[in-house]
Amino acid sequence: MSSMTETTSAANDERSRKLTAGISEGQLLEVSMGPHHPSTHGVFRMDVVLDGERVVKLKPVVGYLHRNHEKIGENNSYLASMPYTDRLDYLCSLTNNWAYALAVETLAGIDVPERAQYLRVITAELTRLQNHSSVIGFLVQDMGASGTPLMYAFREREKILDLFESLTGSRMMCNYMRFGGCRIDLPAGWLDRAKKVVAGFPQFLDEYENLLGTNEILMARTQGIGALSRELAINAGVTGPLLRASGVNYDIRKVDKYGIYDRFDFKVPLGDNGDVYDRYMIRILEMRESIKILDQAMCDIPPGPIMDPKAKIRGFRPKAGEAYGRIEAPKGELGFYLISDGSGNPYRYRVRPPSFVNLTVLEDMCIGNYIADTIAILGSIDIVLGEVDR
Amino acid sequence: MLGEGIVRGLAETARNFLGSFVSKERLTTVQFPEERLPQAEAARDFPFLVYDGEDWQAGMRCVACQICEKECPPKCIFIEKSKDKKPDALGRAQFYPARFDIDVSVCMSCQICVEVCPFEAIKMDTAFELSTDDRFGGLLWDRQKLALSDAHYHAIHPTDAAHTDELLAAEKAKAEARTKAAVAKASPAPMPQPPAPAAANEP
Amino acid sequence: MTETIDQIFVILKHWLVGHVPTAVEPIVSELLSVVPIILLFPLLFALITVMERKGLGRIQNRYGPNRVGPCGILQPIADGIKTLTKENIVPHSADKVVHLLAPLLLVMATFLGYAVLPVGRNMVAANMDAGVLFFFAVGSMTELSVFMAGWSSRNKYSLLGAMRAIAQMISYEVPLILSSVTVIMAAGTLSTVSIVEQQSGYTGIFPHWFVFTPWGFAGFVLFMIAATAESNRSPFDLPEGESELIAGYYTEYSGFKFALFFLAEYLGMMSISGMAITLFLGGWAAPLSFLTWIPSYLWFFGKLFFFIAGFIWIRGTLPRLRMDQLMNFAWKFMLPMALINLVTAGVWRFMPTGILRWLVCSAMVVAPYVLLGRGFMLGKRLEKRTYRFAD
Amino acid sequence: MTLPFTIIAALTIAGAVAAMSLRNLVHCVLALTLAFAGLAGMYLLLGAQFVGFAQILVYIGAIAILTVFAILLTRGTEPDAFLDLPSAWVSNSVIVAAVFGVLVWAVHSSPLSRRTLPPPPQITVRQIGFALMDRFVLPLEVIGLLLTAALIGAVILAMHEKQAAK
Amino acid sequence: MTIEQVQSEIQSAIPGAKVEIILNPSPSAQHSLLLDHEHVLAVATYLRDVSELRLDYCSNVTGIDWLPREKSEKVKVKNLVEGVEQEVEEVHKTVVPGYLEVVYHLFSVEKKHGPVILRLRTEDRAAKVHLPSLTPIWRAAEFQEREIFDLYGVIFDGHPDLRRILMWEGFVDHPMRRDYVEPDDYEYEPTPHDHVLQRSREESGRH
Repeated sequence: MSSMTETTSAANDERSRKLTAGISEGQLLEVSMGPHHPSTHGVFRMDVVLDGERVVKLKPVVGYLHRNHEKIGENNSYLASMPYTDRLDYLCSLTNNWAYALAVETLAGIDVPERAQYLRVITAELTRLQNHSSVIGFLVQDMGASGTPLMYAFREREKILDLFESLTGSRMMCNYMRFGGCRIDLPAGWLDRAKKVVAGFPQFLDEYENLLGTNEILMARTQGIGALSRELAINAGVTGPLLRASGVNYDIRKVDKYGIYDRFDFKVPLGDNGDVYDRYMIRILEMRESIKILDQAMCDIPPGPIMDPKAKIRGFRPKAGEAYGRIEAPKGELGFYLISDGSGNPYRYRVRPPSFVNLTVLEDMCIGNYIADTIAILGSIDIVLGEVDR
Repeated sequence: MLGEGIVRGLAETARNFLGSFVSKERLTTVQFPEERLPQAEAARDFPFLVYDGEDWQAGMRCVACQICEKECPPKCIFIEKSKDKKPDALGRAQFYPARFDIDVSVCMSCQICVEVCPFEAIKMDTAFELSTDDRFGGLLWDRQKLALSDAHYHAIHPTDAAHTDELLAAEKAKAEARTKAAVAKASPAPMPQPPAPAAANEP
Repeated sequence: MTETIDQIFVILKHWLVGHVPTAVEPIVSELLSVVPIILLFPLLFALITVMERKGLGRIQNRYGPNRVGPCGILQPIADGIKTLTKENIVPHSADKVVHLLAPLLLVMATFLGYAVLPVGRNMVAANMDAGVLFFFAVGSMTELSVFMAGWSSRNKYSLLGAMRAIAQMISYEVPLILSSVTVIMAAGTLSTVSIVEQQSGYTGIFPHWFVFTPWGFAGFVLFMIAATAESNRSPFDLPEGESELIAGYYTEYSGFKFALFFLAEYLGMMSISGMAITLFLGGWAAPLSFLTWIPSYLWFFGKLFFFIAGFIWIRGTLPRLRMDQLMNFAWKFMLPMALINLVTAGVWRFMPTGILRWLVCSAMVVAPYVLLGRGFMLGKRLEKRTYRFAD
Repeated sequence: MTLPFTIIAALTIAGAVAAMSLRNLVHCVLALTLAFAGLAGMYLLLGAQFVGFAQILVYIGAIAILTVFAILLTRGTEPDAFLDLPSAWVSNSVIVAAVFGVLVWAVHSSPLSRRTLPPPPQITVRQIGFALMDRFVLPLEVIGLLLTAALIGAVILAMHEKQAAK
Repeated sequence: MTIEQVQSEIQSAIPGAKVEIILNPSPSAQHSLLLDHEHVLAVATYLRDVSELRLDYCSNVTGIDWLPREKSEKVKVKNLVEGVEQEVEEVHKTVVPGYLEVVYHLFSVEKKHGPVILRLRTEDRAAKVHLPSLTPIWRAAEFQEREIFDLYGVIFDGHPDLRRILMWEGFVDHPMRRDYVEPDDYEYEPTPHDHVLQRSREESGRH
């Protein structure tokens, strides 16, 4: 297994040593980027050692936003953890809801009615749209584009958040899904509005590609930067657009076919280089696929109940046992691992956060690159500190 | 050719620059204090206690069952049960909250209290401009501040409120039927237990 | 009549100078040239900040500042009050004297450059024989103050920012000066006033601006790229690239000193635009012969306005380059192009006028541009990619 | 001695003295820059615009920055302990004073100092240009060649270092 | 492949490896394999590289704290009661010692199946909390094992960089343990706010 030697973190130390060979200690510059740094996407710190502007060592430091989410989950009832999941990755509360609901449904063996499944798909794909659009906005913003791409992304995101608000009552902390279905049905006229928003989305993507798709500066800044090999990506548990940009065909929507994803016709875009540019483009292409799913789902959605009648809201006590439920969240594999001891609170409530695990390879991608690339690479990983630190 | 992408980008920003003067689609800003978007019907901010009729103390639906206190995820509700009982909307004697405080600075607007309430007594308000200069006291709301009329509920969530009314009416009819049956049997009427409607299924 | 309006400020100055005793006459005369510059350009700076914020806002589909005064026009006053009343924080370990001197020196150096800019016919503070040289000489003084700011703050970000700024300014000074040398060659003088006068003639209705020649156009583009880098504007704003270095060399500055840096940045941007106008766009000369009735200073400031708008537009569109790419661009693209352009200007000068001269000189500029540009892209293998799709 | 001359001369000398006596190397460079600026002021005072501006461009814009880079890239800016011994200091000042005295005496006794100066010629940039391209074209080219050689040498040195780093 | 097949495959490939199936009674039916410490690295390498499973992707690493719990058994004992031998039911209380458990959820990217769940248990909760680290096999475990070390106090032998990750260096306890007691002082961090300061002092005086 020769390739596997390169996937260990010892390889990083080896590379650091090589880069710093012949350089005295005093010539290296240690910079602590963060926790209050404009482009660390929250309170995140990178202890960087620089040789000139070249990164020779980088250690991510997290935990500034740690609130022991898992402990809170253990001390609360199953239902009461649902609003807390909104606060994990606060950009995509609906997919968090779904992952948690899926884990509890697996644990307790609850079915979800057809209409609720469609509602979940629609809201989750809308979440993916708004997450990806803001992420590429943030990424280009980090590369110094004065906010213009970000503002365009936010303009579109706002339309989707308005949809969320009129459906769930809140723009970001949606708290929408329940074990065995969804909380409330679509209000009148919602579907038409959503169709209009989705129909306008490709235009935004075209605009985005005009603005930056062939921009020489963007290409120079992103192509060949932070390349992540296939083997390392798999071994390090990297998921989501990062993994697919490295050319690995692994989309949980296709693999697990959770919910009703096997009913939709969509494709999984794959990159070949695994660099920042590929991650950027994969997100754009994924948005186009999400639009396809949304078109189909909003066309096919059947009438019917939105909650499983057997599902209990008060006094929900699943049988003792355990379950791991995972979905393809916009940032990667979001999993919830629950252990029930038969009481009203989970004995163990574990979140498998995609951005936290994806951060593992940050050093691998950054060593040898310039400090400005670090920012671009971090932006392309797409972390949300609410989820990293929990 | 070098510079092509840059020129395309410049053309796009120019289009947006001009577009922001002519198209409302592009310039989506709402200038908040002067312009206000209508609030969505599903909007939720902080809970309030519904009361029927005019007097908030007499008409309060809450029976201090403390389910919401237990289920509240951030534990921001404090309830003290009353010593005595007062008649509720159906005329049955019920406890009432002697104290019902919500720490709004802790509340996370999750609506779980509304979902678990079997008496349709707590609902979500839509008022959001609640700033206060008192950091500790000003955000701890007592039952008087929390009590809002059923009419207010109808005004902010008409569909929801209509549905709630149906549920309550059905319950009332059931209760009346049971009382009648009990009277007909002329046996001592059992203490009517409020049946728990599936609150989660409300549309 | 148009002549009077055109020269009104000159006449006014002479009239005022005529009323003071002879002993103080030279001092008063100089004061009357300097004070308007010191008053006018900071005022323009205030206007430009609000214009920039509103322009960027519109580019980004939002309003921009619109709360202070009608349409937010008084925003700079609010900003000014805010910065002036802010606490002046000096880091504990900073070199206090140098820390204080740096912004002062920077503003002084940028102001000096205005001395040789002819803002209108007969309107120049100092008509020097070596005006262009003077402009670049004082421009190079800013590097030192940037270093002082970055070094004295004793902050790693500041130092990195200062190092970047100096490396960038030195590298881009070379193409900047080389591209303006073409104009000096063509005009045969270093005096800004004579350079403008040489461009103020017309053929038919079209002006004799240097930008309307192949070498002039190429030189103008090169000059503007280098000028953008010199004034640390996007996409060359690495020294203060806030996503990497917080605010670069002025990270540790606050209050009034911070405002001075801000002022210097905009003053530098305006003065270098003014120099570009002087060298390539005929200074205060009207763009078409029948428009000469409009006063010359209005033309100058109108052109300046367009330059500023261009800077804002570019800032609203482009992401930032990386340090090594910036350097590569300066030394591997800008410098060869500037040298080729220099040769082209010489060829233009010695060829007989006619269509052939146009063709030869255009080819001499366009061909290396295409070749160098392609080499630049291929060397980095930059391309638009296609992607696979899996089911 | 006019007032501007006095001010500029005082500044120049102060800068030069500070450049020698300050402890922090970066401060020394900044003081040295002041001396350079004073020198440029002198040139301007003498009506030699071109030389004055060239002095600013080259010495302040380039040499000072180069020195600063050299200091920052090679060593710390704070020196170690001050190692000078008082005896050396005393003997050094005696030598310096003696040299200065001899120079003053030589200048003062020379007939040149008693000659009346002709009015300074008004030299324009154009004349300097013609002179450079005409009479001094060979020295100019030689200097150009020398600088090119130095440039290439520097590039080769840097490339060598880069390869060694790899 | 069922869990039993996986078990037998491991046992045949790695002689001496103890593999115990932990059944999961819930509807999810995600059963797991309990491994012994000595052979876990070999088993993991086998699962990743050699077997039919090709579990190249370790998704989730979870720490669990199982407190010592009382197990009551009703045992029929013969006793002499008032001189007569009688069969009496007695409740025997045995304390099952607590332990820390680490659960690995493995999937296969290549074959697109999973999860196969591995469990490792420490001997107790206090001193013998060492477990072999699986980070050399799956890099994905690096941060998650650090997190478990941080929050549960499991010491992973062979982990390249075992430091606290979410809590700060110098923090003493392991907050995700079930018997963790909050220090209850962080709510009143010192601020210029006099009132808060006062309360903070009172609080710290009490503890």
